Amino acid sequence: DGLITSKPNPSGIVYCSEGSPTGFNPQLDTSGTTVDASSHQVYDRLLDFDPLSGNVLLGLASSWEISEDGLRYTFQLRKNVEFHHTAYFTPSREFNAEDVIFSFDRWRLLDHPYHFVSGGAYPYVDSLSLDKLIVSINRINDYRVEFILNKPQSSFLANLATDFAVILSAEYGEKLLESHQQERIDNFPVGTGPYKFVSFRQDSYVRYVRNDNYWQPLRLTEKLIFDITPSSSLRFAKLITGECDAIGLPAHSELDIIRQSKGLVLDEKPGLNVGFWAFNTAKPPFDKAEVRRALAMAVDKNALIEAIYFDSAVPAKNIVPPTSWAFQAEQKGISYNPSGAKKLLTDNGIKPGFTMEIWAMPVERAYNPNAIKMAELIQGYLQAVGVKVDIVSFEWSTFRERLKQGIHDSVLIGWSADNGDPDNFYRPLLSCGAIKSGTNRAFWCSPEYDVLINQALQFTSIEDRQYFYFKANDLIAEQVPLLPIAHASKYQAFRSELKGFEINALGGVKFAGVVKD
Amino acid sequence: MNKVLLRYTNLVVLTLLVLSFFSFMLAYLFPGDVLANLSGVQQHDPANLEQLKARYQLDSNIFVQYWYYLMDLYRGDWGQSFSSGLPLYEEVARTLPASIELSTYALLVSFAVGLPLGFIAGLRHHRNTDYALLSMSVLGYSIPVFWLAMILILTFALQLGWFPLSGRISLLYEIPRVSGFILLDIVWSDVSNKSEVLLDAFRHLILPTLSIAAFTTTVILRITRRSVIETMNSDYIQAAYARGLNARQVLFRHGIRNAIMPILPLLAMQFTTLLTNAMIVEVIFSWPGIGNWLIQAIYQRDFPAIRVGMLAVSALVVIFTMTIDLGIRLIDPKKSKVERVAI
Amino acid sequence: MSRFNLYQEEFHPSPLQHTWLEFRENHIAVVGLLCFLFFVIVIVLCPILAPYNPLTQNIDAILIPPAWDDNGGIMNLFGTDALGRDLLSRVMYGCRMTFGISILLVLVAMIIGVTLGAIAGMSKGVRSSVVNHTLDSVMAIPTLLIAIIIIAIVGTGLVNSMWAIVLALTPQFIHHTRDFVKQERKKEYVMAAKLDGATPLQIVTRSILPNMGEILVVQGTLALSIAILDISALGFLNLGAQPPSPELGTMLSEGIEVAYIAPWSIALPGFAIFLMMISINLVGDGLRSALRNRLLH
Amino acid sequence: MNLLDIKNLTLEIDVAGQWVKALDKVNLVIFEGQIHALVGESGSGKSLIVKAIVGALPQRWRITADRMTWRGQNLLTMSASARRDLIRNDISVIFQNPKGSLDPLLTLGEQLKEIIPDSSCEAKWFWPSRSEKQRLAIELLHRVGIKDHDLCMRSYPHQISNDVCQKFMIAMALASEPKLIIADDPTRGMEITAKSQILKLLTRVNQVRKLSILFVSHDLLAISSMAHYMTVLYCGQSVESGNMLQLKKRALHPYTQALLDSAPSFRKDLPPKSTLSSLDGTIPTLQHLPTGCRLGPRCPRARRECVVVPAVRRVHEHYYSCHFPLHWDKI
Amino acid sequence: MTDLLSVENLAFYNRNRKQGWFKAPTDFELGPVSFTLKAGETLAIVGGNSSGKSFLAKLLVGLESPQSGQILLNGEPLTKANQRQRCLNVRMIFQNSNESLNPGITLGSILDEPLRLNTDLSPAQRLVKIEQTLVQVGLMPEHQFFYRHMLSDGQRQRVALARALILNPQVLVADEPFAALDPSVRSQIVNLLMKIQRELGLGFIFISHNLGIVRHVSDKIIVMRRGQIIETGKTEVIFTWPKEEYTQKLVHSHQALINRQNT
Ligand SMILES: Nc1ncnc2c1ncn2[C@@H]1O[C@H](COP(=O)(O)OP(=O)(O)OP(=O)(O)O)[C@@H](O)[C@H]1O
Ligand SMILES: Nc1ncnc2c1ncn2[C@@H]1O[C@H](COP(=O)(O)OP(=O)(O)OP(=O)(O)O)[C@@H](O)[C@H]1O
Ligand SMILES: [Mg+2]
Ligand SMILES: [Mg+2]
Repeated sequence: DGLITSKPNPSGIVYCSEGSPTGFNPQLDTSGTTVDASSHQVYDRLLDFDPLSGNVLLGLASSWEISEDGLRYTFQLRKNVEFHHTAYFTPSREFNAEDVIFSFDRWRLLDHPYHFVSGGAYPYVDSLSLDKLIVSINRINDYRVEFILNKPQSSFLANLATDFAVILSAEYGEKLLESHQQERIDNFPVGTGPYKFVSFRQDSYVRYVRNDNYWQPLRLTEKLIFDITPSSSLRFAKLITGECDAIGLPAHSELDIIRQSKGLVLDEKPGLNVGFWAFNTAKPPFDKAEVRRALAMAVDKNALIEAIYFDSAVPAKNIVPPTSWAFQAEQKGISYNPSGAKKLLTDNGIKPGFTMEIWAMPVERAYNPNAIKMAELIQGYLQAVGVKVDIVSFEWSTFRERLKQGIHDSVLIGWSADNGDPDNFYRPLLSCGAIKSGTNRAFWCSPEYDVLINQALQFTSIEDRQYFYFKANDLIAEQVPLLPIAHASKYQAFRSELKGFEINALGGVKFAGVVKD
Repeated sequence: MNKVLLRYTNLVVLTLLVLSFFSFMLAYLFPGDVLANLSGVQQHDPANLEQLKARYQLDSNIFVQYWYYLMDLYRGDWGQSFSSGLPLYEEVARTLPASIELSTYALLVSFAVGLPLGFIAGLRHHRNTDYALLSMSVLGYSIPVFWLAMILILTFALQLGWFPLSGRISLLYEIPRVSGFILLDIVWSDVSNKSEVLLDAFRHLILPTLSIAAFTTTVILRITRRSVIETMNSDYIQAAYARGLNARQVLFRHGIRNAIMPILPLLAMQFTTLLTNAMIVEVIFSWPGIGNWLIQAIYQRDFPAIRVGMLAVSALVVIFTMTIDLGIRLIDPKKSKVERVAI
Repeated sequence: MSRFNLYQEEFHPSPLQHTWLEFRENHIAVVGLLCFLFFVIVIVLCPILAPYNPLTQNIDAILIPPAWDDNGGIMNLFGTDALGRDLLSRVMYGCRMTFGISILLVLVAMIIGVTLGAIAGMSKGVRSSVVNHTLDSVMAIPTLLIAIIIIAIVGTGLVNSMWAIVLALTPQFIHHTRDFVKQERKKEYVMAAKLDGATPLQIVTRSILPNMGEILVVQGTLALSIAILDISALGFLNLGAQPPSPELGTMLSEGIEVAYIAPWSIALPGFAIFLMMISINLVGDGLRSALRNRLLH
Repeated sequence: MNLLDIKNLTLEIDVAGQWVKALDKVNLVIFEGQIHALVGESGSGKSLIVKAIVGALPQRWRITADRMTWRGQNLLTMSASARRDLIRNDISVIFQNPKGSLDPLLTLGEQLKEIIPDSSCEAKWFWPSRSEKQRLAIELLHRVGIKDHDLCMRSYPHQISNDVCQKFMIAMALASEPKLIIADDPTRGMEITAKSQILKLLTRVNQVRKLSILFVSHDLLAISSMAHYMTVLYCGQSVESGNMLQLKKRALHPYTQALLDSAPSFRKDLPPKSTLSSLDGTIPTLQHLPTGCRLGPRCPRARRECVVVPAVRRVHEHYYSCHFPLHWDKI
Repeated sequence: MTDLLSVENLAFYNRNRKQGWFKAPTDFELGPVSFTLKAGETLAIVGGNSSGKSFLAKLLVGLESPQSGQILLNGEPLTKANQRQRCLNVRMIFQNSNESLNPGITLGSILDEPLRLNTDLSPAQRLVKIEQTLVQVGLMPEHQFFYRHMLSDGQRQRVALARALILNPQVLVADEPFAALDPSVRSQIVNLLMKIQRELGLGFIFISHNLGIVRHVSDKIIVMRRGQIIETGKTEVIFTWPKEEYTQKLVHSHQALINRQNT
């Protein structure tokens, strides 16, 4: 009996995450797993989002001021904030303006000693062109910094609160520079966050311990473990057996069971994401809008949602979800019409027997819990209109690598927003600039569209901005560079022993303030 | 005696050479760049590339390359993994003991269960006990190991919640790695609540061990049963009875030794199957062993890892089987090689 | 002399017939054989027997439980999977893939193995030593590992995994043929054939091979069970047949995704493999003991 | 006094699923101090009789007998352990397949010493008893004509040649100083000099120690040179038994006669290369035994009555079972 | 009459030559051996265990090749070049007829093999020949459809004999052909052999431990010991006046057995 009932009960939380982080610096990688593993655990930002309302809160900044013209942002920094004391680094000073400047200059300035470290690509800021926006960052005193922008931008504060605007330790950077181990800054992170990094094993686990000097008066557990469990069914099973206290991305098929299970809690929030089927518009015959439209018409979105998302998602009309103010309720999506699709295809010279590839991402994401299965379904639909489909899938990092090369015909993938601003959808997904940063999977570059989304940022009132975004919506609907499929709700499942665990609609999980009874 | 030793050392060394050459050739056979497959460094920087090329002697003929490869292997410089960038030697040193540990326990369980049952079945030949054991063994022998593992998980982990279903130990415990064998490491470590940790590790072991052991146990049972039947029917056992020894004396003086001797090599060979099954089961139970690691390596096209993993596993198997073979050869006066069939 | 025949039985079974007579006595083995034949019928006739196309998805009928469940329907006897495909049809086609391909593979491996094994068995001295030791080291590598390596070289996929398994199975046949030929070569009937002026090739084909039939059958059943396990294991590990092809191992691994809400999606394909293995092992066991009995009597 | 008395021993064995009487009402009586020969063609069940006596038959075979006694004690109703004790003390067996009846994992020395009873060593303590046993063992080996005793004691069964092994088995049989030695074909395949040496040895122990011997063989020449009494077996039936000299002079059963005739050495007058007399046909297999007298189909004197099993008849100490015996008129 | 078979200084030695890689070296020496055999004559080889009798037989039929010396058949040396000659004319009956028949094929095929390989007969002719030979050795034509396991020991020995005779050889080498046989069946075979020898004029080399039979059937005797011929001579001579000590021992042992029973 003793063998069976005694569950291991050391103090700590095990979170089963869906994949390995690629590193511990969210500046370098937009993938959810990297963000989850670093942004809110190891680091803090100047500002934060309120997980419930989505409003901007104070973080390491204790106050901020915006100049009249909207070009100068001044932040007062918190005092007595300590960086982590870890086995590999012991800070000699507290957090100050140097660290803020170091963290932002790293991606902003090409001549910064850390700019090209770890690949030197900063997809998030690239896709938002933040580096162009900021003219300079000035240290006013140890605890005061100002940001000068070249044009006013309504989403700037929100951007500073995103998962990517983390504050690194400048002192740590200097120390590594001396010992020529720059890359360690991204793999052995030092931040001010609630948990200190201990160790990481690829595809296996990340270990953290409590930061006893954390500046916020939050309850922390002694140990935090990310148990990397790529298979959703296994995550679910581990949640049941109690091996995980919380899991990321519960499989949609299992949501009902979790809801019904005693001892398990399912949290749900409408997600700020979109799953889509992007066509490689740089590759004939997908360069023809008509062909893309025809293919889009051949697929029954609702059926996909039922089979893949188990009805826990809303069909997407456009790339922004209904919760966003840029959502255009009256817009007409592309409806399921196989015969029309067939006709359109023949009209555009696509003969029956035409073979195309669908690349299906091998991992589960909130916006698409099972891309391969979805690809199989689409395969079935396209077969009905005489198009043969080869499903292609590689291991995730290879997949993304090859995707960047633009050799695919079409791909099933998606996007999760990091802040509530609609620009966070429009720009990274379809702007010309995003082709380079690798988030524009359709390789679609329309000057007309770029003008629209740039203009939208010049204004601060929602009505003004809506005007441009609606026009952009129309353009997307007409050109069909991608077929938006669904906006999935965001779910988080955990055991009821876990207290204070809240779902974060914007970005990654957060374990500060979470404890286990 | 010395001659046998020498011969076996020769054999092992030769076999290992063949295996290492094979693993070296894999670098050429795998898709992609030979240099990258050898070193694990996916470099595009020409300067580094030249340096690497010189290090692996890629410009010389293949035997020189192989020689350098051998030297590297010997030094423990096995290249690095594509996916994690860690030195492969370390990865293997981490994962291999986990697999060995799991397989060893499974093997021990199989022996502890299979041998006695085999003896019972063999001695009760043509009786109901024998038939019952035999039909049970057909079931155990036919059940695909991955399915069995899944059934065990569904019942014992998910329905009953008795055992955890993944890993070697709860991640909340941090056991420093000394030997790589978790139970030993726990004993050696200075964690405060040792018994609790040991219990946890033990609970993690049960399901994977059982899944692997099921097959091997039945095989051992069958082999033993066969051998016992044959031994007990042999003339010298009959002769021993005729000389007036009683059943116990016959069994213990002549029966057991003679029944076990010919099957020892067969039993040793079970290690190979066991390892195969362990590789599959590791994936299911997320056991951080070499099988799991190798299969992940395939998913990730981590060719250096596959190359080294294959070498490590086969070298392990070769050394293990050869050592057992040698041991048997040394204690078996007949010194005859036993057929590899018979179940 | 003529009286002698009076006391002989009329029917003189050949060695093979004799084995069959012995086999027939073993009822469990006969049940196994019937089961085996059932599978053979299924794999041959599955285009006729299967109620649906195994690849046709039906979005309206996702994860329907099997007929014996309260929520099940008669339309899908074994229920459906996560894409609404009929599981009965999929299992039938799965047997065809797993079992049918295994049989094919074993035959190919057998032909290659017996040829090479006979050559190895007839050669002497250093050459045979070399073959011997190489084989020993190859046999030391688990078949699955060999298959994995080959798949790593040529890539995943059913055809590749088939090659891999053939290559992995062949050494067993080489080994056994070699041992058998070696062992028979010492026997006097081979010497007698030599004295008749037979060449080594003639000795192998005319004298030794006729005696190998049963060994091959027994080895074949062993290899068959290994092949089935390997194919399904590779499918299960996503290294062999790729979805959506209805291969039992692949189906199992697909089923894991919904194992908790649709346990039948792993239970049924797994059970099919299990049954297949049992039937093969029963037949193999039966054959082995029939052989043993034949030699005794 | 008769040591061993077997009457109507029947053994049914299971051949390919059918029960066959491998031994059919066999009678055998061995007197003290007698050399009793058991002759019969290959497969006639000689070894089965030997095994039945020492109880080394598979348990599922059915064995029945009207009488099977050892010095008046009933062997069949005796408890297994009592029977084993008896056999250990009083009977030694030399099995037909000498190599097979030695444990392959023990050296010959160990096995020989295991057999030598403690009672035959004088010393009481362990060590002296050991060296004593060693001495006894060596002595035994010399007696059976094994000269290199050290090598032999150190060897494992598979390392020695067949004839040495046969001699060794005889040494083992002598070791326990039994009342009866059962020797199942001890000289098969031996060269003639070694054979005569063994025969001499056996005759000597018979004479010196009054040891009884059941000598099983096909070799009529060897048998007739030493045996006092002979039982002839054909296909599991004892066809004739009687005093050696008498049998040779006047065999009653046609099969015995045929056996005797077939050996050229018995017939001084036989011109070289002349035709030897022989019976037609061959021995039936166990599955196809003829009913009645099993020699029937081959017997030159067979008639219709032979399909009934002939009863055992007795003329003085001479038993035979034949409907139409030879020399009938003379009796 | 010329010698049918003459053996000149045939020798084989195997001294410390390693066999394979790891096998222990063996030390064995045979010969030099010389003797002759005339048509219709029977030559018996006797000797102790492991004296090399079987080995000599193997040398004669070509299963082993000698280091030196030669074998002449009708005055012509038998070499590798005229292997077929040897197959046709020098045939062997093995010690163990059970082992020397292939269990997997019918007797017909066993008998067919030498014909197919060494003659140019058509299948029909071969069939006729097989049936003839079967009858000749006292079996029935139907036996060609039998398998080995259906026959009794005596019948198997007959098949082995048929196999040896089917090519009408000139020399027949028999290695203990009767060891496994029952006395009553043994005389049948001995009679058969002698009959065939009379009819066909075969040269017959006969190896046995059974001096009784040796004395009965042979014309000449070779006594072997440790690989050497120590004495040869006419059967009666050897049995009456054995010269060498070993031969004397053999003959005396035999004689003693015979004498003992007469006392
Ligand atoms: N274990 C067994 N199983 C089945 N049949 C057996 C077994 N042992 C003996 N027999 C059969 O019993 C019969 C008598 O055999 P046994 O060994 O007594 O013959 P034998 O007279 O000793 O012959 P040999 O002179 O060749 O030793 C034979 O036909 C044999 O086939
Ligand atoms: N190729 C070989 N090389 C070396 N030694 C051999 C070879 N073949 C046989 N011998 C040895 O030759 C010896 C004679 O064996 P052989 O079988 O000829 O004796 P035998 O006279 O027939 O004895 P038996 O009467 O017991 O049949 C044996 O000791 C055997 O080990
Ligand atoms: Mg016998
Ligand atoms: Mg011989």
